[in-house]
Amino acid sequence: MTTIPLQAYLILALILFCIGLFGALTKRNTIIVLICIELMLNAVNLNLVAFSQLGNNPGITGQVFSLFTITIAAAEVAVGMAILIAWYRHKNGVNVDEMDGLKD
Amino acid sequence: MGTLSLLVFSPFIGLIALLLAGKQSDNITKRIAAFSSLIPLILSILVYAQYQAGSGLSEILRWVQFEVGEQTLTLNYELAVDGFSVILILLTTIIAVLAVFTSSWQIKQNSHLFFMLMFLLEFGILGVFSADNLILFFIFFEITLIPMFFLIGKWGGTDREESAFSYIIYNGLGSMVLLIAIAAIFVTAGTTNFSEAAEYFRTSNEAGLQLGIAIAFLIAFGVKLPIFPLHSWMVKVHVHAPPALVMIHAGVLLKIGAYGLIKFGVGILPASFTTLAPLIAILGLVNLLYGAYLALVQEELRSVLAYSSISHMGIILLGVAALNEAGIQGAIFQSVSHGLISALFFLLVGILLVRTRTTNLRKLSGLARLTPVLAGFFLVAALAGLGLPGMSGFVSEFTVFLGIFENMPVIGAIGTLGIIMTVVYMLRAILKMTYGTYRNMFGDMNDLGMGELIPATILLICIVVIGVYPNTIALTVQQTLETLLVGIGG
Amino acid sequence: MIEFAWLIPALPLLTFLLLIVLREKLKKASGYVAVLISGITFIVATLVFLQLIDVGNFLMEWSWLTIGSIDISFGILLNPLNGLMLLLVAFISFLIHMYSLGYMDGDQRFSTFFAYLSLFTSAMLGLVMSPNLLQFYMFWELVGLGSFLLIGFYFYKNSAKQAAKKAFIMTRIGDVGLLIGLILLFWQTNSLRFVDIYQAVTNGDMSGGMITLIAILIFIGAIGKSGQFPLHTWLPDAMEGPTPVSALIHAATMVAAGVYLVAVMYPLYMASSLAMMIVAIVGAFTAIYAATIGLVQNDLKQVLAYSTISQLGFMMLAMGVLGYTAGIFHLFTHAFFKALLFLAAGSVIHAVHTQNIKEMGGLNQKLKLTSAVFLIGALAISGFPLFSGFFSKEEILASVWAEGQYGLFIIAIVAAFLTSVYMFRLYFLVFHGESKLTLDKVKPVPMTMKIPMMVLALFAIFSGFFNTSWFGTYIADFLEEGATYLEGIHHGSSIWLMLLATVVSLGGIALAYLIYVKNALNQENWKTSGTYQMLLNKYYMDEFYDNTFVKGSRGIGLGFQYVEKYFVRLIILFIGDLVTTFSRTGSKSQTGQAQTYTAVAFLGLVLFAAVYMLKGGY
Amino acid sequence: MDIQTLLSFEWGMMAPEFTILIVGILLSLLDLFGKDTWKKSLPWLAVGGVGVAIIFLLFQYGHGDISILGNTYVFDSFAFYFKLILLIATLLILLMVISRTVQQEVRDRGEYLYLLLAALLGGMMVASGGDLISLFVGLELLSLSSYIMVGLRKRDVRSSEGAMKYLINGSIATAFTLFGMSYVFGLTGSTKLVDIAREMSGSLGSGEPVAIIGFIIMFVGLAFKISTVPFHMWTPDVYEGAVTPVSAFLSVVSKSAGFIIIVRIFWGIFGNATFGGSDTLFATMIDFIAVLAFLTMFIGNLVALRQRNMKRLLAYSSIGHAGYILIPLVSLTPVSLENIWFYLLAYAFMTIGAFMVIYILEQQKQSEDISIFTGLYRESPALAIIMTIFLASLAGIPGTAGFIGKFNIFVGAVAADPAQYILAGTMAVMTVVSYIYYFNIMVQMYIRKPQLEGTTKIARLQSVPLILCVAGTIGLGVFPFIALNFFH
Repeated sequence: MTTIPLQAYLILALILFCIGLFGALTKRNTIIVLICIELMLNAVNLNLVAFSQLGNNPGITGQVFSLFTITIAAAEVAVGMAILIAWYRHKNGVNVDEMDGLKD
Repeated sequence: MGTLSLLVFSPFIGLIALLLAGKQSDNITKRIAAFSSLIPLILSILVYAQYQAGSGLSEILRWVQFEVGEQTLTLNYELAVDGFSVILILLTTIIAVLAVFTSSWQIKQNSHLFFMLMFLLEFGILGVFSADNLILFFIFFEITLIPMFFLIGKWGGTDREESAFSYIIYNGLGSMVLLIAIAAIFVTAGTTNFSEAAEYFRTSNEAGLQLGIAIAFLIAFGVKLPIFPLHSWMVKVHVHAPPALVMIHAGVLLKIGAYGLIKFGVGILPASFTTLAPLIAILGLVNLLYGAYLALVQEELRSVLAYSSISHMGIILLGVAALNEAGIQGAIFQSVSHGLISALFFLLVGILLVRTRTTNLRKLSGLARLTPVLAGFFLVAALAGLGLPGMSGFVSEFTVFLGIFENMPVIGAIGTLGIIMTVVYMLRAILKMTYGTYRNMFGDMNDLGMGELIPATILLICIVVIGVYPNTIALTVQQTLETLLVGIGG
Repeated sequence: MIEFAWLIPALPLLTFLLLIVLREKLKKASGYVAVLISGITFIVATLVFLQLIDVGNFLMEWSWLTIGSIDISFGILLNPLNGLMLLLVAFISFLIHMYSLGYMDGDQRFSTFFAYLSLFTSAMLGLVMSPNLLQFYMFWELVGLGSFLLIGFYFYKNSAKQAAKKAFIMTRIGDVGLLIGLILLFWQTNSLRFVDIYQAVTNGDMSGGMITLIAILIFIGAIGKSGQFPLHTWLPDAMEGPTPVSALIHAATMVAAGVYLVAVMYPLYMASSLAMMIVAIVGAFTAIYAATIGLVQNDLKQVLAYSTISQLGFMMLAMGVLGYTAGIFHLFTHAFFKALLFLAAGSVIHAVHTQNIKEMGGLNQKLKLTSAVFLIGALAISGFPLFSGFFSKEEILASVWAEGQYGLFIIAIVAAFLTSVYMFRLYFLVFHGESKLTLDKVKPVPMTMKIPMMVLALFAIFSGFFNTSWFGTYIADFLEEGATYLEGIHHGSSIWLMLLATVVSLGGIALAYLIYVKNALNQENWKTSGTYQMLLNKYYMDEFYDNTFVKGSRGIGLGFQYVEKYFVRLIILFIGDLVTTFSRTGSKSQTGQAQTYTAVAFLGLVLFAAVYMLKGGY
Repeated sequence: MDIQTLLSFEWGMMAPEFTILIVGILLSLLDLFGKDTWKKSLPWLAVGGVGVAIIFLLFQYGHGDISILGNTYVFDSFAFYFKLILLIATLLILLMVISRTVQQEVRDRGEYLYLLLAALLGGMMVASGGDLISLFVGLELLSLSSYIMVGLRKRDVRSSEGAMKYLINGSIATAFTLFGMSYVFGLTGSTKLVDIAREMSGSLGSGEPVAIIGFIIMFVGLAFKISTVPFHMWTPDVYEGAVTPVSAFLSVVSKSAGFIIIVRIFWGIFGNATFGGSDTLFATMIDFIAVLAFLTMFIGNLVALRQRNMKRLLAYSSIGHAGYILIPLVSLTPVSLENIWFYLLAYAFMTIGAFMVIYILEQQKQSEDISIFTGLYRESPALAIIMTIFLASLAGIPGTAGFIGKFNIFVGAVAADPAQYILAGTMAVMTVVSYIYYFNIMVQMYIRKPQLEGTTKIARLQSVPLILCVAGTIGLGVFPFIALNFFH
C-alpha cells in the first residue's frame, strides 16, 4: 500500500481551512458560520493527525491534541448555540449581519 | 528631610490646610491660601541664605533601579540647587505669593479648588528647579501640566477649554520628546544626574547621539520657551488664562524652558550645543523679530504681551547661542528679568480687568486720567520691558548682546533691530491705553488700592534693584556660570 | 567736597522719588521742594567744580556687574570737560526749575511735572559724570526717558502722545548704534572705561577700519540724541512738551549730549579721518538743512526747535574739523541763549496761549522784559558782535577754515546767515508790527519766570568772554588741561573771519528786517512756490518716514500676522484635521458586523504574509 | 506514569490552581443546591478563595523552577509573577462585582462568580503551561468562560450581540492559533515547549517556511486576544455589550493572559529558533510586530478620540495600551519582561479603577455616556479626584504607576539594539493624543456644570476596590521599586 504523502494531507487541510474561513466570513446564517468554524477546527485536526503519523517525529501527541481540539470545538458550539438562542429570543432571527446594534 | 525637600513640599501645607478646612466661606479660604503661600517664600529665603552661606543643600535618596544587561541604572530622589536655580526658586515663591494675593480679588468662584491647584503648581515648579537629575526634573515638569490645565480650563476667559487643550497638547509633546531624550541619556550614560551625565558626555564620543539628544532638548524646551513655530499655545494661554495664573505662567513656567536649555543643553551637551549654536542663534533672531513685529499689530493687550514674551525669549536664545560667559549670564538674567516684568504686567492686567473687563486696545484710552497710578505702573512695566537702563531688562539685554557680538556680530547686529521694535510696540500698546483722551466707557474707576499697590511695588522694587545693582544676582550665578563654561571650554 | 560729587545726581533723584510718592500730599509745595533741592544741587556742583579746578581729575568706582571674568564698574568721573557740563546742567536746570514754578502754576499735575524734571536732571548729571561708556549709555537712555515723559506730559493730547513716542523711538534708533558701538569697543579693548579706551586707541590696539566703524556707530547715537539729520524729526515734535522742558532738555542740555558724546570719545574720532569727515559733513548739512526749514515755520517753538537742530549741526561741524574747544564752547554759549529764547517764548505762550506767530505781533508793548530778553537771545544766536554766539560761532568758522574744508566753510557761512534771518523773522513777527491779539488776553509774567530769564540774558551776552582771543581762552585752556590728545590743534582766529561773521550776522538781520518789517518783498509769491511748500513740510521727511519705516514695520507685522494665521495655524489645523480624519475613518470602519471584523483581521494576516514573502523571498 | 511518579510530583506548586478549582466547583454546587440565604455570602467565598490562592502563590516566592506532569505544567518565575497579576486583577474584579448596588439580575450572580474563577483558572494554566496542549486548553477555558460572561445578561440584546460577536471572532482566532500550532507540532513532532525549542534551535533547513507560516498564523490568532490592530475590531463592541466588571475582566485578565501566552510561545520557541544562519526567527519578525505595535497605538488612540460611550472609550484606550506593551516585546532587552510585567500590573490597577468608577456612575445614572462625568467634582469631589488619578495614570502622568510603566518602556526601547526610536516616538506622540480624551473626561468632571444637581455617593463596598486601585496606582508610581525589587 503506497502511503499518501504528507503534503496531500496538508493541502487538503489547508483547503478545508480556507473553505471554513470563507464560509465563516460570508454566510449570513449564524449556525452555518458556527459550522464553518467547526470545519476550520477539523482542518486543524487533520493536520495534527497527519503530522502525528507522517511528521518529523511521529508520535501519539498529535492525536491526543486533536482529541482536545474536538472537545473544545464541541464546547464552543454549545456555548455558541446557547448565546444564539438568547439572541434569537430578542430578534427572532439568526442572521449574523443583523448583529449590528453595537458599533461606533 | 533637608531644607530643600521641605521647601519643595511646603506648598502641600497650604493644599492640605485647604483640604482640611473644606469648603469654607470665600474669605476664610482666601486667608488660608494667602498665609500658607508665605511658607514657601520663607523657606526659599532660608534656602537662599543657606546657599549664600555655602552650606550644602543637596539631598539624595535611592529610588528605582534598573538592570539593563550588566549595567545597573539607578534613579535617585536627589535635590540640589545652584546659583541659577536658587534665584528662580526665589522668583517662583515671590511671584506665587503675589499671584495668590492678587487672585483673591480676581477669582470669584471655586476659589477653594483654585488655590489648591495653585499650590500643586507651585510644588511642581519648585521641584523642577530643585531637582538634581533629569528624571526628577521631568516628573516635576509633568506635574505642572495638570494644575495648569485646570487653572486655564476652569477659570480662563472665553476660549478657556481650547487654550487648556492647546496647552496640554503642546507641552505634552514637548515633555514626551524630553522623556525620550532623558531615556537615551539614562541608557547611554547610566545616570541622569546632571553633573554625572555632563561628566560622561565630556569623554564619550557618540557625537551623533549627543546631537540627537541636543536637538530633542531644543524641541522640548523650545515648546516651553516657546520657540517659533511652537508658540501658538502660549499666546492662547496668555490671552485666555486668568491673569493671576499668567503671572506664574509667564513669570516662571516659561523660564523652565530657558532653565532646561542652559542647565541641560549647555550643561550636559556643550559640544552639541556648540554645533547647534548657529541654528539657535537664528531661531532666537526669528523669535525676537517675529514676536516684536507681531506685537506691533495686535489689538489686544494680552496678545501684545504674549508676543512680547516670544520676542523676549528670543533674547534668551541668542544668549544661549552665544555660548560665552556674557551670553549665558545674559540669558540667565533675562529669565529672571522677564519673569519679574511679565509678572508685573499681568498683575496690572488683572487689576485692569477687574475695572474694565476688557484689555482691548481699541476700547481703552486715556486711563492716566482716572487711574494715574495704574497707568504709571503700566508705563513703568513697559519701560522695564523695553529694556530701560536702571531696570532689570536692560542688564539682561545688554549682557546678551555683549555675548552674541563676540561670536556672531552679524546676528547681533540684526538682533538690535529687535531692541528698536520693542520700544515701538511697547509704547504703542501702553500709550494707546494710558495716554490720549479718556472716553468714559467704564464708569467710575478707582485707582490702585493698597492691596494692589503693594504687590505691584514689590515687583517693581525687584526689577529696579536688579537694574540698578545687578550684582545682587550676578554674584550668585557666577558659580553656575563657571561650571557651564568649563563644559564649553571657554 | 569732591568726594560728595555723587550727591549731585542723587539729590534730584531724591526729589523725583519724594515727589512721585508724595505728589498728592505735597501739591503746591512740591515745586518749592524741587527748586530748593535743585538749588542745593547747583551749589554742590559749583563747590565740586571749584575744587576740580585745583584737582584736575577725580575718579571713584564700584563694582557693578560681574560676568565671569568680566567686571563692569559704576562710578563717578570728573574732569574739565564734564566738570564744565556739570556746572552748566546744574545751573540751567536750577533756573528752569524756578521758571517752571511760575509757568506750570495751576496745572493739575504740578508735582508730577517737577518729579519728571528732577528725574531728567538727575539722569543728565549722571550722564556727564560717567566714567565708562556703559554707564554713559544708561544715563543716556534715562535722559531719553525724562525727555519722553516730559514731552508726553499733556498725555491727553494725541499730538503729545505721538510726539513722545516718536522722540523715544527715534532716539532709540540712534542709541542702538551707540550700543553696538560700545559692545564692539568692549570686545576690542576689553573694557568700557574711557581711560582704557583712550589708551587702546593711543596704543594702536585696534585696526583702523574697526575704529572707523565704531566711531560711526557711536556717532549714530549722537545723531539720534542731538537731532542731526536724518534722525532729527523728533525734535520739532518734542515741542509738544511744556516750554520749560523744551528749554532745558531740547535746547540746552540733553540734545547737546550728542556733541558731548563725540567730545568724550574724541580720541577715537581723531584716529579716524573718515569718521571725522562724516561728523563734519552731517553737522554742516544739518546746520543748513534745519536753518532752511526754520525760515518758513509758523510755530514759535518749531522755529526754535529747528534753530536748535541747526546750532547742534554747527557744534558737530566743529567737532568734525578738530574744533573740539569750539564745539564745546558753542555748546556752552548755546545752552544759555537757546534756553533764554525758549523761556522767552514760553513766557509769550504763557501770556497769549498760542504758539502761532501769525497770530502774534506787537507784543513788545505788553511784554517788555520778554521782548528785551528775546532780542538778546536772538542777537546772541545770530552771532551779533560781542554777544556770546559771536565768539563761539566765529571759532567754529575758524576751525573749519583752518582744516581747509572750504566747501563746509561756505555751507557754515550760509547757515549762519540763515540763522540771523529766521531768528529775526521770528523776533519781528512776534514782537513788532500790529498786535493781532486782543489785549486783555495777555497775562502778566510772574517774577519766578522773570528772574531766570534775566539771569540767562546776562549769560547770553557775556558768556562768550570766557573764551576769546582778546581776553583769554579760559575754557579752551581748561579743557585742554584734561585732554592731552588735544595738544597742538588750537585754531587761532583772524580779524577777517570776525568781520565776515559780523557781516553775515548783520546781513541776515537786515534781510529779515526788510522782509518782515518793511515788507520789501512780496511774501505771497513764495507761498505757492514748490520750495516754500517743501520747506514748510520739512522736506517731507515725516511723510517719508511714515510711508517707509512706520508703514513698513506695520506691514511686516501684518505679514507676520498672516504667517501666524495661515502658516502656523494652518499647520496646526492640518494636523488636527489629519487626526480627525484618521479618527473618523477608524471609527467608521467599526460597522458592527462581526464578519467584517474577522475579514479585516484576515486581510491583515494576508498582508502580513505577503509582505513577508516579498521581503524574504519565499 | 505510575502512581509513584505521580505522587513524587510537587503538587504543592499547584496549590493556587487547586484552590481556585475547588472554590469554583464549590461555588457552582452551592449556587445550584444551596439555600438562598447562603447565596449572599457566595461572593465572599470567591474573594476568600482568590485571597487564599494569592497567599499560596506568595509562599512560592523565590522557589526554584520545576516542571511537573511531564513538562506540561511549569512553575518558573515567569509563571509566578504573571499569575500574581491575574490573581490580583481577578480579586479586584470580584470586589467590583460584590459592590453592585443595583441588583437587576440576581440570579446571574453565582454564575458570574464561578465563571470568573474558571476563566481565572484558564489564565493561570496559560501562565504555567509548558505544553501546547495545556496552553491551548487553558486559553480555551478562559475564552469560553468569557463568552458566557459577556452573554450572561440575557435580557439585554446588547449582551447577546456582544457575546455572539466575541464568540465568532474568538473561535476563528482559536482556529488560526490551532492551525499554526499544528504546523509547529508537525515541524518538531512535539507539543512540549522545551522539546520544540530544542528542535528548533538546530538548523531548520527546509522547515523554515513551515516555521514561519506557523509563526505568523499563530501570532495572528493570539493577537486577537490582546486586540492588536488589525485583530482589534471586536474589542469595543464586546466591551460595550458586557457588564462593566466583565469588560474590566476582558480588558485586564484576558489581555494579560494573551500577553503571557505570546511571551511563552514566541520568546520561548521562536526566540531560540535559528533562522537564516544568524538571527533567531523571532528577531527576523520584529519589524512586523513593530509595525503592528505602531498601528495598534495609532488606531487605538486616534479612534478613542471620537468615543462618547465610556466603555468603548476605554476599549480603544486598552487597544492603545496593548500597543505600548508590544514595544518591550519587540525591544528584546533584559528588561523587556520586567517592563511588560510592570506595565500589566500598573494597567490592571488603573484600568480596573477606571471601570469601577464608570460602574458606580453607570448604576446611578443608567447611562454609559461620557456625560455621566459632567460636573462630577461638584457631586462627589472624592470620586472625581479618584477618577483623575486613574486617568492621570492611564495618560502616564508622573506620580502614578502609568508613568513608571511608560518610562520603563521608553528606557527599554532606547536601550534595545537597534534602538526603537520610531516606536518610542510613536508612543510619545500617541500618549499626547491620549491626553486629549483623558483630559476631556477631566474637563467634564471639573469644568462643566452638571445638568441636574444631585449628589453621587460612594457606598462602603464600592470604596474597597477603589481604594485598592488608588493605592496600587499611586503606590507603584511613587514607590515603583517595591514592585521592581520584588520582580528581581
